[in-house]
Amino acid sequence: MSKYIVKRLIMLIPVLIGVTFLVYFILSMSPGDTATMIAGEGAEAETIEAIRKEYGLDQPVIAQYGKYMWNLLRGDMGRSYLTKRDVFTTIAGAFPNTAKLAFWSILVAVAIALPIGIISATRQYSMVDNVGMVAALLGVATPNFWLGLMLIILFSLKLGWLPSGGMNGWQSYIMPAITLGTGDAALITRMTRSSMLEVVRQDYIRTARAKGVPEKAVIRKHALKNALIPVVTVIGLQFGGLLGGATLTETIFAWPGVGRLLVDSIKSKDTPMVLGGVIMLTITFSVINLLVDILYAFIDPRIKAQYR
Amino acid sequence: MAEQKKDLVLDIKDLVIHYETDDGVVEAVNGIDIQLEHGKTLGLVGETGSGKTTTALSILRLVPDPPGVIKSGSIKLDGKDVLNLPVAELEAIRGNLVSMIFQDPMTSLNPVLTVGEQIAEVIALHENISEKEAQTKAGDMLEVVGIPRERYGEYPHQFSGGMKQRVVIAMALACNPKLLLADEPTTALDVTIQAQVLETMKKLREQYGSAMIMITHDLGIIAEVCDEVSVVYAGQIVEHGTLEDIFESTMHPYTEGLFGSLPNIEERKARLQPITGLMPDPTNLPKGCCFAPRCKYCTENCAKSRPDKKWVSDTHYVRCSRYEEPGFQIERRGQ
Amino acid sequence: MEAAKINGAVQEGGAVKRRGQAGEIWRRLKKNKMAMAGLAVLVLLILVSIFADVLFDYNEIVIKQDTSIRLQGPSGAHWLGTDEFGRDILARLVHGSRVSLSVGVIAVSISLVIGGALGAIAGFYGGKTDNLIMRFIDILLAVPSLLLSITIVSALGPSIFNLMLAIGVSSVPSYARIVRASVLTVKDQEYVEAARCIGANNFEIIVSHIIPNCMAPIIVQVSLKVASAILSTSGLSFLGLGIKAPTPEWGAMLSGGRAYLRNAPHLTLFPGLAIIITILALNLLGDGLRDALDPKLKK
Amino acid sequence: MRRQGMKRGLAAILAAAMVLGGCGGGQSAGGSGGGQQAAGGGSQTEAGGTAGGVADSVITLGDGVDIKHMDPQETDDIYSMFLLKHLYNKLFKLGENNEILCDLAESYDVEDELTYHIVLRQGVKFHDGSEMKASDVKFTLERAKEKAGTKVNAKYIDSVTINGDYDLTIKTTDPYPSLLYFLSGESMSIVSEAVVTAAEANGGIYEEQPVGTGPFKFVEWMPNDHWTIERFDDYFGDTPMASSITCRVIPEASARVIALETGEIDVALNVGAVEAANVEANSDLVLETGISPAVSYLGLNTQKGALADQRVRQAVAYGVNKQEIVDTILEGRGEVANSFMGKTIPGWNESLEAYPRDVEKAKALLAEAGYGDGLKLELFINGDQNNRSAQLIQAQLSEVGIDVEISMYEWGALTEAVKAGKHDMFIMGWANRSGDPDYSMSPLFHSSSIGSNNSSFIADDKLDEMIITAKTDMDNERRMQEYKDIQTYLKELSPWVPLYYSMSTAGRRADLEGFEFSAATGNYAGNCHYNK
Repeated sequence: MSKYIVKRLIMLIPVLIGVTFLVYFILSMSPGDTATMIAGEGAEAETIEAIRKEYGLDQPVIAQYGKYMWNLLRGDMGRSYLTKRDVFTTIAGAFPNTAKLAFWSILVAVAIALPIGIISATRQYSMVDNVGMVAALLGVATPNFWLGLMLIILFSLKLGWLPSGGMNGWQSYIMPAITLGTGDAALITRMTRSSMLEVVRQDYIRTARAKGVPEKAVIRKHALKNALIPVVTVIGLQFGGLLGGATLTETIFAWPGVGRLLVDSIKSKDTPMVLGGVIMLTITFSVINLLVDILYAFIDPRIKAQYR
Repeated sequence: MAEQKKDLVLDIKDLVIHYETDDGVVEAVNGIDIQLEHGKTLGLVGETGSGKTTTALSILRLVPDPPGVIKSGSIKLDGKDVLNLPVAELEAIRGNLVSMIFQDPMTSLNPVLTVGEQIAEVIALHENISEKEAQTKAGDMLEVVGIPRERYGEYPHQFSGGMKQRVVIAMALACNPKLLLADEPTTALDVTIQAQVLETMKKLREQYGSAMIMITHDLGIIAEVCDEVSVVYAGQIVEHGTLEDIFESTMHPYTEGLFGSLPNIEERKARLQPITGLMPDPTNLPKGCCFAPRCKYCTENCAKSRPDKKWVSDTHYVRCSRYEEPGFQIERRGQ
Repeated sequence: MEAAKINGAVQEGGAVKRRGQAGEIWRRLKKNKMAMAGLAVLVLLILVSIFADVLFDYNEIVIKQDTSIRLQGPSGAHWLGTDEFGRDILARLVHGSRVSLSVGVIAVSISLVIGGALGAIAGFYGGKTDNLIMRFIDILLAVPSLLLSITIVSALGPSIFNLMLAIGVSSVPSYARIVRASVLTVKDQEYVEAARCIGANNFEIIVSHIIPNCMAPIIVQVSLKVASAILSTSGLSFLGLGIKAPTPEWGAMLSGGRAYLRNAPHLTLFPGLAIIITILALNLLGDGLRDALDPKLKK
Repeated sequence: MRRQGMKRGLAAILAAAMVLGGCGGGQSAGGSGGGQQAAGGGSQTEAGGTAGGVADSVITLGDGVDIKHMDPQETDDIYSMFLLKHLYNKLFKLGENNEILCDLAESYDVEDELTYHIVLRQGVKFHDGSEMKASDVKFTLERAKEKAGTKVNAKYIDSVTINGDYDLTIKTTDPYPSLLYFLSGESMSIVSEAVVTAAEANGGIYEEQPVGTGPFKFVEWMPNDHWTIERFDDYFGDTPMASSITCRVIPEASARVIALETGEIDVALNVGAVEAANVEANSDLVLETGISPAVSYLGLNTQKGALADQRVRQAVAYGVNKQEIVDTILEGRGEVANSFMGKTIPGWNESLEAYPRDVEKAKALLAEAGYGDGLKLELFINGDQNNRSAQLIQAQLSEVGIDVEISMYEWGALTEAVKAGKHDMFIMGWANRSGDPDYSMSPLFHSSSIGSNNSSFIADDKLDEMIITAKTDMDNERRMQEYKDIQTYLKELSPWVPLYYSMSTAGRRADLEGFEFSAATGNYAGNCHYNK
């Protein structure tokens, strides 16, 4: 198992090189002159040229990339072009905020999705099924900023129960987590439903029933665990997505997460910050994927056997 | 007569089961009667799709619903009216009073639970003992079916097909059921394993004194384990009798056909005589005798109405209109 | 000769079977009330978008500004109210359906074709090819979709098609993964072996055996992704990467109304509802199709 | 009301300043300390009885955009400047009417065209306890010559000579009338030589622990969330009323106003035109507004296609209905721009009149130029608000016979495209925060600025000459007239259609006192407090 994990982590290295390379070149090709962007609105030509020199932007892109990678190898992610702050510190400051929100959001999503998915599957084509699926879909179809602002208007402005934004105490997690969680619930619900439908048709479910296992225990003990594998994949993917930050929701709720950071950096062509963010995203995705795979092994002994 | 049998573990009367699907109504079981005494073994023989498995599932009330609907009939299991039992009591019976061995051991075990857990579960459910004791007993059961108890914590994918079926058997017998339903328990296994598994089942059944319904299309297995035999065709029992009745004094043309499709080792000259044609479409059964279209003895009369039971002895009946004609006999009898 | 004949026969048989299957699927679908409701809504939407010009004149109503009646709520004259320029929201929604539906469909088609092809190739050939493609997919997945969109739109210039391309490319990875996973489960099945035995080539196998078997997860994904495609136009138009004004488009209407959310909520409410209804209809139909396509699931 | 109070306060301070030797030069209004402390002083006497309660005012603000820098010489954005204003002092500062006031300078005199003699205030402490001396000023000015953002103006500083701890002389390379304005900018805040040198040793940066002389010292900055500062007890001026100020970043304007309404924040900065109505509608809140120093304009590419013809440019100017834009885009919260520079900037030509909307005249001009049967122009824009303006202009110009195609760009792409001259027209804004009129002219209209900010590509010899003359004219009165003349000439050339002057807005709790709102020179929150 540990060998397997090491192997997976080693596979991350070429991906990281590829990603940084690709992003570096995309950024250098994307419109907008980096020096101009750093200099800010209304800067004069002289200023821009000074900045170009200062940041080494007059060098060829490949040389810039080489220098970046050399520094990265020594553990230096560089400084933001825009704020001159250390990239690693900045990302390390924002990431926990995003991670905490992602955790509660996925929890909301799972808390909505699993029960609806299971009930829908056990009562396929019933009223409960239809209503449940429509409800789950509403979550994904509702634009996040709209839901977010509506929640703020209702719970902060009208009722005064919750703070309108910021990251301050557990109350401030509620609305953003609901906004994000309802969006992710739909896919998890559908995956749970279809996976459950697949599993309850299996022979071993019939065996369990023939053994006299009560229906609830059949679902909980025999069906759910088997049905969870594709569901866990989806949850993992969505959690990974959430860890990449949710710009709109973060904007609405004034949440200091990586989504805003990354979008601001992209918009201002803050190459070191974008690269830092992308490296963080890549590592996050890979680790989440790995965790999901490890989780499989816990759920399904057959898979565990393959990880030798 | 059969109706007067005493001390029945299972009494099915006029069972009718339909599958009502979008594509039409599948008449899976059309008036089956089964009476089985304690400790006895009944063989249900017939082709795939003849309604054997549905009948067995109905005894556990596990016919998938929807689409399966039990239209009429009654099932009394050790005196209990299965079809009208509350769900909780039904669950108390399953795996306890009656248990079932399914056809494919590859898929009938839960892949994410250890075999031990799966056996212990049924014990814990039905016997008022602690978790620990249930585990111990599950280990005992494994040994009973010839699997070392050390393998308690292993998962189904670590077992071979025959071993899995042994686990299934251990699970089925764990609570000492009065009736064991075996649905083609050896079909999915290769021949040498088949014999071993069959041997185990036979031995254990005798040891536990359970009655058994053995569902199979293999007359050899019937000959080996059964006391009585019911031949099923298109959801009806076309011939029923003791093992001797069926083997020695075969009455129904379909039964004859079944024997005809067996290779005869003693008489290698004799060619196999397969039954021609296919089972009728279960959504559209013929009005008369269902076997008529494939029957070489068929007359115009046969297609008119469904034949009734004709008792030829205390233990033996047949559904064939031709026996209304005096002197009719099938070729096999003539040999 | 002989092989070709058999092959031909098989293909013929396949075609017949497929036609039969389509009828069968339709028959099953018809039984699903929710799916039929979804289909009805979609057909209605498509009709509305086709006859948009008959319903509302583009120059005289859709882009006609009248700032004296701006930000008015629903009324007899303007059923869904007016926007910040005094334009009729209903008319803009009706005309906007054209752009939005085609953005959704085309963007998803782009990602489905590219992602599906990559995934099928990766899964089918395995080994080095698989590794190469999937690492590329990993890389693509890590590049923020916004960055991709900005680059594509800016590099190729702002146009509707480039917008669709930008949205499409960013969801290539998810299709590649789904298709690859399905291919992996299907490719060693006996019927694929059988097809190979009678001389079907790889392409035929992919088209006639593997793709149909990936349909269920793909349909689920497609019906959800059309939704996010329409929604992402709103995000992109907020960044200045959207449809050129004054062409109406749901996403742009939604993001344009954001500033007025508190004071004139109808600016976002109605485009939001239009999107929600479309997405619901699409997903209900998608669910129904998935069930209808899966013979094991039939009642 | 508030202004009157301030003036009364000013008079008092002015008297004191005179005794100290005055903040000399021609600027008679240059009382040291300026308006803010005066206003604060007034409130403080009132609050004297309940000093304990007032002294502990913890104030929370909300703004839409985070700061970027805390190093003054790196700073170019208004959000960072707002923070800097509380942390630092400059040699000079601007009064409400853009007059030069002394800040860290106690007095100054212009010895000749190139020489400025400055006497510093004594006893000014940095936040680390050390005293601010002439060496720190020299260090700051020389640092400014190195830094990319300040270099452009600081290059005119030839030398800085220290005559004593509190006495220095600045020599400029050329006659440079903008110098005092430049030295009043937040980016010329005086930093501590010792602190900066220590921080920048070994390739480090001076950003994270800013040390100034201002009324507040830095506590923390959580990017994209908030920054916090607390009262500096050794501040040389009057003690600020607020003991601690936190500014939260709340990007969404409506969420910011809601936070103000629920009382989560005391002041919402930059609430914007649409949300301003919600502030006004709430009796617990007060809306502060003032015309901002920025001008929004429709830029015309004077070197491309039809727009190279001055008549076509004028036709566009006649075709655009600026009032409709003000009413729609700004919800009426703003004014039609009559000229090419902000109306708060000295030298603004108040008598200039914008081209009136005149469809017939526009059509006639187009016909005269040979575009009677229509003209197609591309309009490059960025952002939500300019997209709206563009749609209005599109509809308005279509009545004139000009078919406008709107191309929306992401900001980086827009600046690049516009610099390259790919556009026919574009919409942008120009905010002159220096207070010196040259910053509204040279970068935008001098031919040497083509390729950077002269995106109308106007290259007119007469104009160039006028701009250079005004830029170097040391006679203030004559200089202002020269700028007015430039604006009149610009109207004729029409490289732009000036669109509007928007309102700066801020909402505050109605019972919050001491918030000093200034659209022209930036807000000051140091004296915010509640009475009980």
